[in-house]
Amino acid sequence: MPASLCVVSDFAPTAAPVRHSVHEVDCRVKAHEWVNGQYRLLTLSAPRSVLDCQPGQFFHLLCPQTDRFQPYLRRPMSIYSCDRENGDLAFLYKVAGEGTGALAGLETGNVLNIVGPLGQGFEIRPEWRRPLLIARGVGLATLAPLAQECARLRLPLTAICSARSPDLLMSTDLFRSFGAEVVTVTDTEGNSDVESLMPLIEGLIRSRGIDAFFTCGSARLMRMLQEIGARHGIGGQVALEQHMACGIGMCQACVRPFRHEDGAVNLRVCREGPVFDLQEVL
Amino acid sequence: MPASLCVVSDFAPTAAPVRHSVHEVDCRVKAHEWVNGQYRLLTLSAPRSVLDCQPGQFFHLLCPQTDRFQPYLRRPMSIYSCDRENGDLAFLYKVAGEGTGALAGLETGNVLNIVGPLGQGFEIRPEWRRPLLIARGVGLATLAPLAQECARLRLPLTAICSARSPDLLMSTDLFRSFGAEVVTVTDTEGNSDVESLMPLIEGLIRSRGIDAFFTCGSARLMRMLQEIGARHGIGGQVALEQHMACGIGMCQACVRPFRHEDGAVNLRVCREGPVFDLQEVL
Amino acid sequence: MADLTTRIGALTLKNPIMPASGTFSEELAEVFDLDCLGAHVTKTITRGKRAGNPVPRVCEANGAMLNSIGIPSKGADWFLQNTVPFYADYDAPLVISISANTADEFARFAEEVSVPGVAAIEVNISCPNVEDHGKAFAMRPGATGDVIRKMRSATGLPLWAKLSPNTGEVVEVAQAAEAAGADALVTANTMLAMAIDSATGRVRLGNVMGGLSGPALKPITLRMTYQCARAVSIPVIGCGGISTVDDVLEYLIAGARAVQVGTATFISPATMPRLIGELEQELERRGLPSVDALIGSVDIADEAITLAEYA
Amino acid sequence: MADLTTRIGALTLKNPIMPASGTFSEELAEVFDLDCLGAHVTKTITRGKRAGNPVPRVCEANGAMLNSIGIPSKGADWFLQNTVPFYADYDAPLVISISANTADEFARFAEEVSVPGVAAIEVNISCPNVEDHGKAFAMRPGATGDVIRKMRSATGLPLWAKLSPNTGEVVEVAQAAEAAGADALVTANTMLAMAIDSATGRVRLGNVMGGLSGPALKPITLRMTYQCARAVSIPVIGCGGISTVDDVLEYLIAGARAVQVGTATFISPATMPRLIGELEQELERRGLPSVDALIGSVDIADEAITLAEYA
Ligand SMILES: Cc1cc2nc3c(=O)[nH]c(=O)nc-3n(C[C@H](O)[C@H](O)[C@H](O)COP(=O)(O)OP(=O)(O)OC[C@H]3O[C@@H](n4cnc5c(N)ncnc54)[C@H](O)[C@@H]3O)c2cc1C
Ligand SMILES: Cc1cc2nc3c(=O)[nH]c(=O)nc-3n(C[C@H](O)[C@H](O)[C@H](O)COP(=O)(O)OP(=O)(O)OC[C@H]3O[C@@H](n4cnc5c(N)ncnc54)[C@H](O)[C@@H]3O)c2cc1C
Ligand SMILES: Cc1cc2nc3c(=O)[nH]c(=O)nc-3n(C[C@H](O)[C@H](O)[C@H](O)COP(=O)(O)O)c2cc1C
Ligand SMILES: Cc1cc2nc3c(=O)[nH]c(=O)nc-3n(C[C@H](O)[C@H](O)[C@H](O)COP(=O)(O)O)c2cc1C
Ligand code: FES
Ligand code: FES
Repeated sequence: MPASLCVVSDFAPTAAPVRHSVHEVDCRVKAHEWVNGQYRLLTLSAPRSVLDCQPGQFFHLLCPQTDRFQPYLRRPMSIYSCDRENGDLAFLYKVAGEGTGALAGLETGNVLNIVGPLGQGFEIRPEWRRPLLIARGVGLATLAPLAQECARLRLPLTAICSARSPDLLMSTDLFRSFGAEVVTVTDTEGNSDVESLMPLIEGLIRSRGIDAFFTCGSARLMRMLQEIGARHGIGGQVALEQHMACGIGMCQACVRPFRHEDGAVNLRVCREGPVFDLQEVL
Repeated sequence: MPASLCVVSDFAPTAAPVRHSVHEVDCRVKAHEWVNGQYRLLTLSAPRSVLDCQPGQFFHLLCPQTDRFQPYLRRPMSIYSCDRENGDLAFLYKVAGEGTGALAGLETGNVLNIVGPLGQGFEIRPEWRRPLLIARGVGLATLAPLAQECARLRLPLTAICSARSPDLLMSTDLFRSFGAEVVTVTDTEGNSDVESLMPLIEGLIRSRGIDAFFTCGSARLMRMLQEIGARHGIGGQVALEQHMACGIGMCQACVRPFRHEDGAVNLRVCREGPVFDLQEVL
Repeated sequence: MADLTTRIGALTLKNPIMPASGTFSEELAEVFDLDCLGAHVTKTITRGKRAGNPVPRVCEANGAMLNSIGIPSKGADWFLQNTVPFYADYDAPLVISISANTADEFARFAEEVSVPGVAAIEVNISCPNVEDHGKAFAMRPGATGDVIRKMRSATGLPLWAKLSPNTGEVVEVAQAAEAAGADALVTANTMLAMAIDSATGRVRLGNVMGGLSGPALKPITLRMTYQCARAVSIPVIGCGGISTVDDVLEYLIAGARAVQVGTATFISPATMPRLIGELEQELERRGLPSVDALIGSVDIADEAITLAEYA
Repeated sequence: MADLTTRIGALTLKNPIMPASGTFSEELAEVFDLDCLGAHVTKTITRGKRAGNPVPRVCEANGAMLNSIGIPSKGADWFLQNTVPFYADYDAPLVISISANTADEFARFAEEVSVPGVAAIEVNISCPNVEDHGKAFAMRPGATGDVIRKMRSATGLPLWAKLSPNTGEVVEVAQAAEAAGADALVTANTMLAMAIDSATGRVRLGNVMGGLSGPALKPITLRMTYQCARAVSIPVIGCGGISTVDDVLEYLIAGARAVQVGTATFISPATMPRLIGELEQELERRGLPSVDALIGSVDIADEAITLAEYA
């Protein structure tokens, strides 16, 4: 893991959106490096105006036009870390298609236009004293700042990091640096499936007294946690993804159905989310 | 004038198009410099296949996509010089809009895709022994290789170079290096209008025995030469421009009307031109 | 300082820049002061509640966006109790976009939303007419005239008919809307389009087909704006692919009295205030006293070079 | 090796890649061997000589091209004496595109060009019908059916009806062409569009309006191809904005039996041979035995996440 994955993070303590709280700003690329064969860490110098942000919130990135890639819509990316002191804002992303392909071409000193901070971040409820975080793939990026937040709140944290293979595990050192107990599971080792994780988590509930789940990056893991949570009466939150256009709440592109007092309701991932109550996701 | 404007030029002696004579090739940028505040000289390393070209022919350039400029169609550019020995192909162009704006961003080592050589170049008829060349603005780029051709054929050449102001005069040293007698006229000096040029040219006809005109870059100068030529029975050629799409002769975008035995006919600038008989232009 | 005001029938807008329906909502107030806009235009609402289309609802294709959002709607009551009061804090006139299944429903709904705080009604006739095999009203002059006529007798508010680029008879539709009493036209809505993921063979929109918007649409809707502005005498509001001040100028020059900005707000949320500033600068740079001086100034003078007929 | 052949009615093409009318001519033989193509399609010709439209005839707009070339034509005689013999040297079937002012003229002209060396006639019905106030034939099912029916009884050659995206009734037009005896459809021609130079206020095309082509058109013509392929049982040939092998795949998956490449040839003259090679590679990569295996394979399966109705 490159040293820069352990950047200092510094999140604002409140989450409520205020007037003119969303900004479109040009940021200079401070560093941009490969974390492994698929993921890149992009660190921007960002103005103070956008650094009042929360773990779980995201920015909407205007990926550049290149000779090879011409993305049109913005691309949503979770905050990987935010350092108000140094004016650093970082994203950890997987090079997937047109937009992230264009992003990957950015060099130190180039300019990237971003809009944010957007959406509702994680909320660690006062009654949650012993959180468990389970992240897979891209979800590791989204959950990383939560580890820091737990450290700030002096909450002991356990983090299960899942990936296809050991070389694709990321942020584990970062989690450890925030004092988290880290458990890694991978497909190649054969311990990342639901059957293996169930007893592991049940064990952690018993041994550590886990009372909250946070997850991101896998529908399968989310369903599993819903089930375990329901059985043990353990609450939690999940960060979701959906194709977006505006990112601000105007277009209704990004809806998903959620459990609601009288049936179901469509909520906007960009606005009411991306972080939702674990049990409300349908 | 930068030294590189005096590049060696080396044109093939025949002009007739043959099968598979047009190529689409990627070229590396060898040099790219400002000649003055408006014009840039772009030198490419080009493969042998496209270097069998004639003065007056042109290439169709696929200007790059950038964050600022997204040209779509290709842009036609006259050959400014062609050096088969070193594999150099150069264009002298004015930064005008979307396409040339994008072109101007190319750096040494970048790749540019070009199609060509295209169109019919200049033909110096055997009976023409004392040519006069009159170029203005961009026309200086198109006529430059003709000076070299005259040198190769050991024809004494007079070149009148016209521009808005003295700093925009280009290629005069190049013309001189090929042994041409150079006369410069500019708007700021007030000697570039038709009224001033008419007596100058009449004088050259008398003193030098001018028997052929070559021109490019100004409709006003072309009309003037048609008139003088008709009066003195002096023939000549003109290189014309027209908005193009295909550049190869397929789309009929680039037509202009020409005098024809029985009336008028539309000819394609990209195919029957860009060089036409001076007196046939309507 | 150049005069940016423009008149759309009885309404005077302080500038010709307003949002396009479905690309604007209260949330944009977090980005800039919404009162800088010429008008506020809401997402289309229906009388009853609707869920909208399946996801994915958006995708992109060659510098354009495709959407099949549909018309998710929380219904008229929610709208009147929440959205209309929100905009009451602003001076900019509120234009509400409505849709319905039949001409009579359109009329009843228009009456219902003719409440204080609403300055005009935009009639989204690109939705299926259940009385014409689901063909959109805006596809035919007859159906368009019918909707506008019935709405005209149901409300005193200005009616803006929003046309569709999918029709083959846009001029006839425009004239039918005018004849039936429309106060203005909006040209235009999105163009029906489709995209497939060639790697998986899957359609990219949950609803299979959806509307094309963004820069790729501009040459088509600009053409419609030009055609309609010449064919009617009510104001035409241009819409389609506007993201730069040059785009705004093109529409005004083509004959639009105002413009709507849609997808560009997704790409850059502060596009509209930027365009207002740039338009003012541009008028001053050109020494023009007002937006009016530009409107309809298109020059279609014959070219210097006329081509020869073949002999 | 994957089988690239495709059948368009009675004709078997060795691959599904051919040029679009007006974007191809003898001159392209200087770039590559034209015999690699599935077919040759000529620029539309008229019986008499025509000059075409005033210049400028082309401009560009946001990754698209606008053209108002018109149909300059050297007339039937010149064509039969020069163009048809040129293509006789090639094995690829020659498809000639024709246009006329009335259905009867179309029929007479079809008869005249039904000569040895011509494999099929593409009917460019996007031109104005002088008997219908200059409205293009392809705008209406009735006019389209009329043209095809009269041509059908005038020639034994396969007739390909080239549809227009400007109509609001493309499915009805497609069905009318099929019912009248068309052997195939081409979807589609260019979309009517316009561009203005905002700096000068001048229209960018000598003819004021012109046809939009290139990548920006693809989502629209792909949608038409999909709609038509489902609505008729004759082969549909996709056309509009194709420049990459992914574009070709999208059209085939949507239901096209072959595709035409237009503007892309202007951007890169060797586009068609490149696409043929890449298509073959792609079929092999996917382990597909033939082009047929792709055609119409679009997956419109419902999404995993179905949205909630508002309670
Ligand atoms: C709130 C949020 C936070 C995210 N945070 C991260 C992160 O920290 N790191 C990371 O690597 N990825 C993250 N993603 C996913 C990331 O947005 C997509 O991987 C990215 O948009 C893919 O773009 P592309 O052009 O490379 O891929 P393409 O497949 O070419 O994208 C095509 C279109 O689909 C959309 N799309 C594709 N995949 C997704 C997806 N998973 N979610 C939403 N839209 C998608 C794109 O935005 C684009 O509009 C996040 C997504 C959301 C919604
Ligand atoms: C045969 C030929 C040779 C040429 N040689 C040279 C040369 O050596 N040096 C040079 O500086 N210029 C030359 N030109 C002109 C050059 O092609 C244009 O200046 C250039 O295309 C402008 O592109 P742009 O995108 O920067 O300008 P824009 O104005 O943005 O161009 C818009 C469109 O108009 C077309 N266009 C604009 N001006 C012209 C023009 N004068 N002729 C043809 N099309 C035009 C462009 O190709 C483009 O499609 C030549 C033109 C032709 C036809
Ligand atoms: C996501 C989205 C939702 C839209 N919803 C509506 C709508 O509800 N009603 C309507 O009349 N037009 C709707 N439109 C069309 C826009 O108002 C506008 O006509 C179109 O997008 C063209 O403008 P643009 O290219 O600037 O986006 C919608 C467009 C988009 C992109
Ligand atoms: C310059 C030009 C000329 C064209 N001429 C004709 C024509 O004569 N007849 C015709 O049916 N279509 C003509 N077309 C339309 C094309 O055949 C094709 O339908 C359209 O360009 C869409 O395909 P593309 O996006 O691949 O270019 C022309 C298109 C262009 C760009
Ligand atoms: S992305 Fe537009 S509402 Fe969520
Ligand atoms: S540019 Fe196509 S024929 Fe000349």
